[in-house]
Formats: sequence, structure tokens, C-alpha cells
Amino acid sequence: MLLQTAITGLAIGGIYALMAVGYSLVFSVLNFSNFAHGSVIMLGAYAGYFILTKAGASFPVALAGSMVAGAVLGITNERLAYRPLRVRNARPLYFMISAMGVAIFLENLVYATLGAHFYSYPEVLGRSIVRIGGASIGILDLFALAFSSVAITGLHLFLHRTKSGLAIRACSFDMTVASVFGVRIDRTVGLVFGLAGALAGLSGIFLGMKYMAYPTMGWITNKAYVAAVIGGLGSLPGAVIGGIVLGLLETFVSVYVSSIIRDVFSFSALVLVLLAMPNGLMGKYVEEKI
Amino acid sequence: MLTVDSLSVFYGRIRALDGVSVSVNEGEIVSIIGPNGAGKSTLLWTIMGVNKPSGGSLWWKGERLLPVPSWVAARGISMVPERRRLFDNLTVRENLLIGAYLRKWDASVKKDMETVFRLFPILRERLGQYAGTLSGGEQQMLAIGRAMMGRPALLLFDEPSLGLAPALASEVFRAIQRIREEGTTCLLAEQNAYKALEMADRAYVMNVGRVAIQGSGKEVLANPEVRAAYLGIKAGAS
Amino acid sequence: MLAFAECIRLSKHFGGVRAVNDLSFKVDEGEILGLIGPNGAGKTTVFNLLTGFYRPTSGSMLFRGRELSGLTPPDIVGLGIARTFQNIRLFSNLSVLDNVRSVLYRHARYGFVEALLRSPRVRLCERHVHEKAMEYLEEVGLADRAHDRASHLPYGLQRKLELARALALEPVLLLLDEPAAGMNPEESMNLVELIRDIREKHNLTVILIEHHMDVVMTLSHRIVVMNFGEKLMEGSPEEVQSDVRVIEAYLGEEYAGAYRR
Amino acid sequence: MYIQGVLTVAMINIISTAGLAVFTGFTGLFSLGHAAFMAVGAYTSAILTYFVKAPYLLALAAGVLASCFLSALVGYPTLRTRLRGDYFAIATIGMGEATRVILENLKITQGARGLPGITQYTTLPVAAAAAAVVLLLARNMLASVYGRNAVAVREDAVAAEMSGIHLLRTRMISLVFSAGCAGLAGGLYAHYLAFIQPVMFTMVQSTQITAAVVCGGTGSLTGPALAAFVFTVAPELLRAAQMWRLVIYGLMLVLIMVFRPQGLMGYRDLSWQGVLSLSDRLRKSVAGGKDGKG
Amino acid sequence: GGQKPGSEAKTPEEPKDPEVIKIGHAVALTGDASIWGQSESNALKMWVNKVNDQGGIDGKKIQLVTYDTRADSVEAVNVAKRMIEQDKVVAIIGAAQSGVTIAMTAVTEPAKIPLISTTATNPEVTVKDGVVRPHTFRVCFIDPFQGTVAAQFASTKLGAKTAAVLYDVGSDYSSWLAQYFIEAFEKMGGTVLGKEAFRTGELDYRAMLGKLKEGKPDVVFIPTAQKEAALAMKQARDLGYEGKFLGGDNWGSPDIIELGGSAVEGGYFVNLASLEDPDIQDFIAEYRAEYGSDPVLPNPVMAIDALIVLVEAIKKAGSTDGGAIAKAIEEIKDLEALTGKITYDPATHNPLNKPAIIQQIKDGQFIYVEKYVTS
Ligand SMILES: Nc1ncnc2c1ncn2[C@@H]1O[C@H](COP(=O)(O)OP(=O)(O)OP(=O)(O)O)[C@@H](O)[C@H]1O
Ligand SMILES: Nc1ncnc2c1ncn2[C@@H]1O[C@H](COP(=O)(O)OP(=O)(O)OP(=O)(O)O)[C@@H](O)[C@H]1O
Ligand SMILES: [Mg+2]
Ligand SMILES: [Mg+2]
Repeated sequence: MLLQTAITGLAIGGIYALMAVGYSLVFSVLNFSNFAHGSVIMLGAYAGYFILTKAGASFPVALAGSMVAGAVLGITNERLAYRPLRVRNARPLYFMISAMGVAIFLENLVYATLGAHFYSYPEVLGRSIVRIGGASIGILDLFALAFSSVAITGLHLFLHRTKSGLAIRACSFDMTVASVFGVRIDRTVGLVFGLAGALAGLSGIFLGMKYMAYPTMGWITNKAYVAAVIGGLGSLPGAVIGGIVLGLLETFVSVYVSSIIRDVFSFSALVLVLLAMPNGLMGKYVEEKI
Repeated sequence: MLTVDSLSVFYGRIRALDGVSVSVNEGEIVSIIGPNGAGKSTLLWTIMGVNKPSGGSLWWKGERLLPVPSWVAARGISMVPERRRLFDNLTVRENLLIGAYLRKWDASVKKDMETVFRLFPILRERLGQYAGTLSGGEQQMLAIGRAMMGRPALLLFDEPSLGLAPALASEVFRAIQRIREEGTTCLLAEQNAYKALEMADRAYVMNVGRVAIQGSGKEVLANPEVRAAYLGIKAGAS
Repeated sequence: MLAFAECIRLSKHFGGVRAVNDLSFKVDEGEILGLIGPNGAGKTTVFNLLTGFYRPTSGSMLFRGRELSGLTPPDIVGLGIARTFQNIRLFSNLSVLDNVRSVLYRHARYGFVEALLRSPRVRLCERHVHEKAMEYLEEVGLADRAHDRASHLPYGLQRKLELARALALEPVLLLLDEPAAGMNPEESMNLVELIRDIREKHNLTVILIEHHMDVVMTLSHRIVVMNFGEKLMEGSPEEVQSDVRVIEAYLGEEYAGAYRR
Repeated sequence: MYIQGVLTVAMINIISTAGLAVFTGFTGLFSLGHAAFMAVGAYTSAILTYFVKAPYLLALAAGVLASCFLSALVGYPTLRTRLRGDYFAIATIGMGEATRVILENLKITQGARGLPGITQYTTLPVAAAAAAVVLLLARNMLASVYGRNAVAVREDAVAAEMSGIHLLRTRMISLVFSAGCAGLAGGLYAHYLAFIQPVMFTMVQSTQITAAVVCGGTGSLTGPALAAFVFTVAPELLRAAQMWRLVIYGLMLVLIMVFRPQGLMGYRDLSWQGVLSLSDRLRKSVAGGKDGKG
Repeated sequence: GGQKPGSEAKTPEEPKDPEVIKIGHAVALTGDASIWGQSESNALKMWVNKVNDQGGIDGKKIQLVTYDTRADSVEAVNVAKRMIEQDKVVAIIGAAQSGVTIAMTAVTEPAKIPLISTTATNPEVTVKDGVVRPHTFRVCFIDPFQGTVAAQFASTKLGAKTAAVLYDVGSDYSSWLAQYFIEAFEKMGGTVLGKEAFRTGELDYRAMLGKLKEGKPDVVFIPTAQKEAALAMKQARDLGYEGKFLGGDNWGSPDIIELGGSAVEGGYFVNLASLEDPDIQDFIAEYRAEYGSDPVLPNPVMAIDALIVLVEAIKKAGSTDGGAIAKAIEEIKDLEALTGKITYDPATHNPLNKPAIIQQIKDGQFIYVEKYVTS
């Protein structure tokens, strides 16, 4: 029971983490909460579904397809909804509102065109389960967990070990000056949204396979936002830890306390973490200088 | 090398530059002085491509400069911005590396970093510290170091002595001379008019968006108007 | 006798960096104290400590006999300490006038409910706030730009606006962090006059951080020189500029003696 | 009769929107949970009139207080730091969910089924009067030191704090005021619709309030109020657009941010004078309109 | 908050015509429940035409005023207000959801407008605090009956000794049905090993299922909407649960098969109607002829039953006064409706002896298993 709960919690937390990382990435660069992340995840799930069923492609193709679709969508979002604000040096609040607009727009566009229909993925990975000492975990969960870890680690290395990564971090502080040193801002920000979008596509296809694709599935990302805050906004390791902590917390509360008041618990956890550590679990506390 | 031809720049409806013409020849130190709000910073930002001109033109080695910062940077122009504008969230080392963004990161970058440390030894000690937590002077040194890392052909300095301790300000001016000696042309906007004029080959005095006086450094330094208005030296005093 | 303000064995360490280390100095009422030292000596950190932005690692700060460490910035402002910032921090999207009005909350002597109801007293106070704000702007010579956006002012005027905003807090101790940065000698000298006038008019005690030696040497009654977070020496302007340690660490050979009068 | 209903809802929406305008427009903080404040106001007041048969005004007041209390509870841990309000925005997502969980599981709220049969106390004159009062109070607050503090904190939290303005206090005041407005709107709504249910107060509702604030203009009070009115009435006229309403909202938010961030009304973001004179004008027109319709 | 009243008007406003009797139809044309709503609307239109062709009600034609509720209570309340205040309908058919219908009664009861719900199975729709709502009726069975049928079927036909329940606390339908099932199952000597809940919109039930699965229950009762049920069954199978699944009438959508794939195979559920029901074959044929597809049961046939009841009552009452119509409905006995004979219980406004049908999901089809007629 305990083991099963832990495993289930880990599987759920892994998905939260993957979603939270993409969101945190954009936050760390443009310093705003990209509420459209959830919509990109949703469309990634749809993309994966249609590639698998309508195009009859194989799973790896669908996986790549949703990542590409997510990246393209992320970049398009940025171009149309954020870049004009960026050029104007708008306040972060305006970005947040624009992001909210994108989220509402995309979600309801799908709703208005494809309808409320739920699309269920074909069972590409089969329904087999892996048993670990009395507990079991779906093969899909294992796969998702492994894939997410690779993606997140890769992203971290990219940001801290490469020139483009450094450019991204420089842009996150001052784009004008970064451009003075030759960094091509539009391209760099595009890259960020491409990466975040690809992560969203990845989350989308896993979510779709695990559950299904439907217009409002982007709201699951709310959990990921909460996870990102618990972990420390803008910190990628924080997003991972926040996601896993939240997944485990929810599962344990469901099993040992009550599944109904689970969300009250996660919210209280959020508030408690912020009370004790105003910057989240991993948000590094740098004493600001004036 | 750089020719600015009757440049006009607006901020909304405010005219910040009004038909400014400035030229910089290879190997020179050219200084621009002028009171607050004269438009010195605006001029430098416009050369960098950050501000978009609404009239006039900019020429670089016979080629027209586009108002695109990354493109300008790729032509070998770099800048020490007013108030430093460091990447506070990056370490000293990373700030220096960003300066070398357009270069291949190889051994020569390491070597240039050593050059910077020779000029400003304190930076070596602060290598892992976030730039945002450096003192003002340390930040200024880092800003200069960062610009040097790109091995620019032309380096724009916007008030490099701002907020520097006197000894250090002299140090920075010496550094600028040394940078010029190593082959980098320097365009310098300064409030410390005396220093700026003293070391300049040529100088411009700007006022409310126009060039008011120009000439060789010595000429401008000797100009009684300049002495009265910018050096705080009343006629007759020594 | 109790000093007006004093730091006693004050230290602030950031990880390994000892920004301020075992620093003690006093300010007497009504004096202008110069605080100079090489870049990174810890001057701004002293201001950040005095204004409650940082908590000291150790040591204490007394203001009119009252311990400052542990108080929040607003508490400290309430005691009568105001400052300007080395890197200008204005409310840049607001008008020049609103920048000053924003901090005249003390003249708004009414409660929340009254504010909601906009009682006659509220109106009266608000009119007063407006007048007060204009007075401060006039004082620094910005009255004619009252309705410009603060970010549209040139650098030098932004500094003056900061000064006006700090004055509007009606401090008794004013901390100025490089007020003359970015000014040419002529402008610096105007600023010197301005600070003198202000000090006299408002009965202020001033601590002045400045790298423009002409400004510091003209204005300061006494100077504390810092180096590596510690006090290198203190004394009169004359003593300071002829001290070899100061010349070596801070002024450089060229400046030595240049400002003696 | 029917038109009266639409106008009543419009007045209620003006109240919640004006509240959020104070918070988002003037304090620069973002909330995704204002629907939860409405829910608390709605349930508290409805339970009081429904079970305890409390007087209407008293019940409304209790609803307002309850919302204020909840907002303080969420605001304290999240608005404390000098950091921007993202923490708060996200926390409101959690708060919204948690509030609904609680409403769905309490006996007294009758769970997900909701409370039907609440007495219909809210009529058009009541709602219009409430809206006028709220607009007036909000205007007064913004024109006072409390509004100025909020704007200062929005512009530069550090500089404001170092100038003696209490960050937490300032943000909390505007949050609590804003939540109070939402609570009032909720209470009025419950007693207009005669029926409330937890699903009526989701994040989608919160975003609709935000949409009105943004379209009306962040940094303006009358703009959002006008937008709230238009947003309530317009769908009635363009009935065919039901499915597309939210699509249009979303698009509108983006387009406004891209092309006219000051909002459709075109008020200068920070012009006190403009806001004051316009709200004066609106006050007169609201008062006039009330007489005309009531 | 922020909701706007009103919705899409299918009928333009007209001056009051004494030769026309307006009947409101509140139905979910968009949203999650639109699969049934659309079909229901189609069927009802077809049937109204049929009645009108046969001379209407005493020579007066019926005019159907249809509004979309989106299965949303607030929208439905607004719709009801609009129908009553603006369109001046004499009676309303709908809504399909219990919560939505109860919300509508807040408006219809004070206005004394008869309301006949199609598939609102919750007892409280018609009876509030032990008192019948005077103008509110339904044409379907009620949840205690459905719960009982499910429990009976589980223990007698499936031989289940133990059961577990997973339900949706965000849905009144689900919460109540779970309750009724548990009561009935325990009364029949069975043991309920566990009862867990999730909230509408949640997707992952593994935590709850993991706990339920521990006791190896013979059946897991999942009285939720088809989406959640399909997911729950998938996840239960992932966790290695091997017993049987049982559900309520909300499962009756082809969606469940598409969504659940192999995991839902073999599941049983209670339904209100079945395409294989011999009584409704004529209607199905007509519907197919008109619209080219099968109706999505049960809503279309229930709505037609409601219309039949209403027509009969208006005829009997000889008036369009709400009170008179309601009284006439109470007195209806053995009326030949589409799904069988209808007799109203004046004390509860529920039809007596409504049959329940058990269906099974087999090879991607709904299979007719048996019919319960006891109440
Ligand atoms: N972002 C801006 N928006 C509007 N006006 C501006 C902006 N930046 C500068 N200005 C205005 O343009 C004019 C020139 O400013 P600029 O900063 O170029 O002067 P400067 O010579 O560098 O002065 P300083 O010595 O104070 O740095 C000034 O009047 C200033 O108010
Ligand atoms: N928040 C911080 N975190 C880490 N180090 C800090 C921080 N604030 C200041 N320091 C360090 O403390 C030292 C003193 O800084 P401070 O800003 O007080 O110097 P200063 O005397 O004002 O110099 P300047 O004249 O250049 O402004 C510097 O070495 C700086 O890097
Ligand atoms: Mg400048
Ligand atoms: Mg300093």
C-alpha cells in the first residue's frame, strides 16, 4: 500500500514536474507567468492524437510531432502575443494578461471548432503493467517518467553549459544590453518558447495517452503552476522538486486522509511553504542590492 | 571609420537629437561632452542600433549602419553603457563571456579574460559573484571588461567614470588610453569634461540635441566657453 | 553625550564578502558627514543597513539613542531618516509631481473610512499635499516640469527629483548616495549650493557618499574614509586629503591636495 | 422585465470589476481567484438569509466581511515579499480550487447541488445603488493616500518601501477592498439569481472579470466599469456568438495588450486628473441613468 | 459571477398568438451533454411536427421554444426566466440534469409554470424537504430505484458479495447514486469495502482506486459521467484490478467505448432506454428516416414522453393555466407514452413503474441484458 502510493505519487508528480518546468522556463526568462502553457499542452495532446490516428503514424513519430507542434505553437504565441509587448518594454502584468488571453482563446477555439468531444488515444504502448514488489505501475508511466527526466536534465545542461543557454539567461535580465553584445533577441526568445513549447508538447502527449485529449485539459496545468511556486518560481530544479512533492502529497493525502479534501491540502501546503520560505523550496534567496 | 550624418532622434514627441553630425577616425579617442540631457547617451544608443533614428544616416567603413543592435555588434562595435547595465543575474565570469558572445569560445577568450584581469584585478576575485551584488565601481570595471571581451574595433563609452572613486576614475581613463593603444578606437561621452578633453584627439560639445562646438581635444579644452560652462573655471582663474 | 546617530562595531557579511566590517562612526546633529572610500568599500551597504534594507550581521546602529537594527524600512523612515539611491529609483512612469506626492502620506491625516467617504478633511489634506509637493519641487527647481513623466527627465534632473522626494519625507537625517554622479563640475557646484540651502532650511544632518572630491571637500564638515568595509580614518577634509593612506587607497596621486582651500 | 434582469447583472458585474480594477489596475497585481471571493460572499450571505432568515443588508455585510477575511488569509503569505505578485496570482488558483472543494463538501452549502430558493432581494435599484456606491468609494480611495501608495508600490516596490510605504499593508488594503467588492457582488448575485452552486465560481468567471478590467483600461476605474457593463449587455444582443464569446474575450485581451494596453477607453494609464474627471462624469451619468430607469 | 443571462434563441419573438401554444424546451445543445441534447432537440421537434400535423392540441398548434442550457444551472435559470417572462410559455420540458432542473424550479415554481424533466433522476427534483413541488414533474425513474436496480443486479445476477464505490463529489447525481447503491447493496447483505470520491474535472483516480482495490471487491460501482468512468476503469486495470465494473445511466454514450477501449469491456450499467427495446422501434425508424442516424438514447424518448404527458394534460385541463395543467398531470393514469404506460404518483410527481434496463458493453457495443419493472 505504502509502496503503491509512493509509486503512484511519483508518477503523477513526474507529469506535474514536466509541465512546471516548461512554465518555469518562460518565467525565468521573461519574468511573467505564461498561463498559455496549459493551452499549448492541450494542443500538443490533440496533435499527438491526430498524428497517431488520422495520419496513422507510429508512436515515436507522434511524440516528435507533438513536440514540434508545441514548439511551433509556442513560438507563434510569442511572436503574436508577447513580442509586441516586449518591444514596448511593457510591464510583466501585461504579459500575464496577454497570456491569459491566449489561453482563453485557444481553449475556447478548440471548444468551438472540435467541440467538447474527448479523444482517447489508441493503446500504443499496450496496457501492460510492471510489478515492483506488490505494487504496480503502468508501462506508460515508467516511460513518461524516464522521458521527462531526460528532457529536464537536457534542458538544464543546455541552459548552463552552452552559449545559447547563457544568452537566454542574459536576455532574462536585460534584452537591450544583450542585443548590444550580439545576441539576437527575437531568435533567443523564440528559442525559449520553442523549448518550452516542445516540453509542453511532450507533456501533452503523455497526458493525452494517460487520460485523453479534450479542450479544458490545460487546466491541469494549474497544478503545475502551484508546483512551480512551491518549488520556487523561475527555478527549474525547483519546478521538478515542487512537482514531485505535490504529486506525492496529493496521493498520500488521498490515500491516508481523504481524497475529497486533497486540493485543500495542496493549497494549504502552498500557503505554508510560502509562509516559511517566501521564495519557495528552491528559490534562491539572493539579497537584493540597491 | 564611423560617420554620423545630421542625425535626428525622437522619444515620442521629444526631440533628443537634432541634426547631429559626428565622425570618428580609426585609432582616435573622440570625446563628447555636454550637460545633462544634451543627448550624448541617445547618440551612443543610436549608433548601437537601439534607438531608431528618424532622420539622418550612420555610416561604418563606407557601409550604412542598420538600426539593429546585434547587427551593429557583429560589425565590431561595442559599448560600455551608462550606469553599466550589467546582467545582475549572471556571475562576473558569465558577464565577461557574454561580451565574447560573437566570438568562438576558445583559448583566445581565456587570454582576453586575463587581459581584463590585469587591468582590473578585483574582478578575478569576484569571478563567481553575481554582478548585481558588486559595488558600483566593481560594476563599472566589469562593464568595461565585458565590452573589451568582444575585441571591438570601436568601443563606445558612456560616462565610464560615473560613480568611480577618483583613483579608479584615473585608472579607467588610463585603461581607455591603453585600450586605444592596443588598436581599439574609442568614442567617449563624459561628464568629467577635463579628463575627457585632455585625452581626446578630437572632441564635440553637445547641447540640447545639437553639436555646439567641435575641434581637437586641445582646442576645445582651451575654449573659454567650455572652460566656463563645463570645467567650472571662470575666465581668468587658473 | 549621546551622538545624534552612530554605528557601533557594525558588520555586514555576504557569504565570504565582508562588505562592512566592525565599523564605528558618529554623526553629530547638524553636520554634513562625508563618507568616502574606494569602490566596494561598503559605503552603500552602510546606507542599506541604516535604512533597514539589510539586517546587520552584527553590531548596532543608534539613532538619537534608539537601536535601528531590526526595524523595518518604513519604521526607520518614520524616525526621520531618508535617503537617495546610487542607482536612481524613481517611480518612473509617474509624473514628477506624483513622485513627490506619493511619499507625502504623512500629510494625509485621515483614516481609511474617511478616505472612502472623501470627507472635507480629506479634500483639505489632499490640497495641502499638492501644495507641499509643489513646494519641494520648487526647492530643487523642478516645478516647471511637474507634469513630465519622471523617466523623461535627463539623468541630472532625475537626481534632483530623488532629492525632492527624500526631502518630502521630512527627514532629520538625510543620506545622499552619490548625488552628483553624472554631473559635470558646473552642475556639481550648483548641487553643492542646493544641498547647503536645503540643509540650512530644513535643519538637516547629512551623510554624503560622493566620489566628486570637489563636492565632498566643499560640503563636508568631517569625513569618514572607508576601505574594505572598515574605517580607514576620519577627520576634516584637509586632514583626509593629505593622509597618505587615503591618497594611496582612494584619491590617487593626481588628486592629492588638489582640493585644499 | 427581462431587460431589468440583464441590467441588474450588469450592475453586479460592475461592482466586482471595479474591485478588481483597484487591485489589478492600480496595485499591479493579478488575481485568478476573484470568483472565489464572490463565492464566499454569495454563500455567506445566502446561508444567512436562507437558514437564519437574517436581514438582507446584514447578510450582505457578512458576506463582504467573509470575503475580506479570506483574502487576508491568502494575501498575507504571498504579498509579503518585495517580489512581484506572481506568487499571489498562483496562490489564488489554489485558493479558488480549495474554496470550491470546501463549498462542495459542507453540509450547509448543500454541496455541489447548490442552494436553490434564495429569496430574490436584489432588484435593479438595489444593484444600481450598490454599484454607484462602490464606484464612488473606489474612486475616493484611489484619489486618496491609499491609492497613491498602491501606485507607488506598483511602480517600484523597493523605492516605495524605502520611502516609508508599507508594502504588505498597502497591498493588503487594496486586496481586501477588492475582495470586499467581489464579496458584495457575490451576495447581490445570490439574491438576484435565487440559486447558487459552487461551479458558478470557477476560474473562468475570474478571468471574465479580468477581461473587463483589462479592456476598460488598467489604471482606470470607469473604463473597467463601462467594460463590465458592455460585456454583460453585448452578449444579450449578439446571441449567436454564445460559443464564440470566450474565444472573442481571449482574442480581445491579446489584441488590447498588443495594440492598446491602456485599454479601449483610451485613458492615459496614470492620469489622475483624467480618471477623476471621468469618474465624476460617470458618477453623474450613473445617477442620471438610475433615475431614468428606476 | 459575471454570468450573462439568456442564450441562443431558436425561435424569433412573435406577438402572442391565441392559436399557438408555446412550450419551452430547455436542453443542453452545447457542452459536455450536447451529444444527447442535440438528439433530444431533434426528436422533440420531429414529434411536435407530428402532433401538429395531427391537429395539435384541440386545434391549436404547438410552438416549441428551444434554448440552450449548456447543462449549466445558471444558464438554465436565465433560460427559464426568459421563457416565462419574454416568450410566455405555458410549460417547460427539461432539463436533463437534476441539478440544473432543481435550479430552474427556483424560477418556475414561483411563476407556477409546469416543468417536466426528461432524465433528472434525483428525488429532490420533485420533492423538497418531504413536500412535493407543485408544478414540477419528471418522466424518468429516480435514483434510489436506479441504485437499487444496480445493487440487485450486482448481488443476484453477478453474485457479488463485496463492492467498492468511486464517485464524483462535484456532481450531485453521482453522490446521490453512490449513496443509494450503497444502501441497497448493504440491505441485500453485501459489504461495501470502500467509498472514494474525486472532483469533477480531475483525471487521476489512481490514489483512490489503489485504496479501493486493496480489498479485492467483486464489483466497483462507478456512477459518474462516461469520461470519468472510462478513465477510472482504465486506471483500475492499470493498477491490476480484475473484478467487474458497474455504472449508472450516464454511461449510456458511445463515448465510453471510444474512451475506455479494452478496459471498459464487460462493464454493466443501468439505463433508461435501449435501442433494442421493442416498444420504441417505430420511433427509431422515424428518427433515422428524418435525421439519418440513430437517436442518442435515452434523452430523445424521454423528452417525447414528456411532450405526450404535457399534451394530454393540456387537453384534459382545457386550459393553459399552469395550475390546471399541473393538476391534470397529477391525475394521469396509464397514459400510452413512447416508452410504456405512465401513471403519476401525486405525492411525488414521479411516474410509477418506469422500467430500468441493464446493458453491458461487449465487443464495443451496448448489449441489452434485461429489464427491471419493479419500483
Ligand atoms: N526613454 C526616454 N524617453 C523620453 N525622453 C528621453 C528618454 N531618454 C532620454 N530622454 C530625453 O532625451 C534627452 C537627451 O537625453 P540623454 O540621456 O541622451 O542625455 P545625456 O546627454 O546622456 O544626459 P546625461 O549626461 O544626464 O546622461 C533628454 O532631454 C531626456 O530627457
Ligand atoms: N547583496 C549583496 N550580496 C553580495 N555582496 C554584496 C551585496 N551588496 C554588496 N555586496 C558587496 O559588498 C561590497 C560593498 O558594496 P557597496 O555597494 O557597499 O560598496 P560602495 O562602497 O558603495 O562602492 P561604490 O562606491 O562603488 O558604490 C562590494 O564588494 C559588494 O560586492
Ligand atoms: Mg547620458
Ligand atoms: Mg555605492
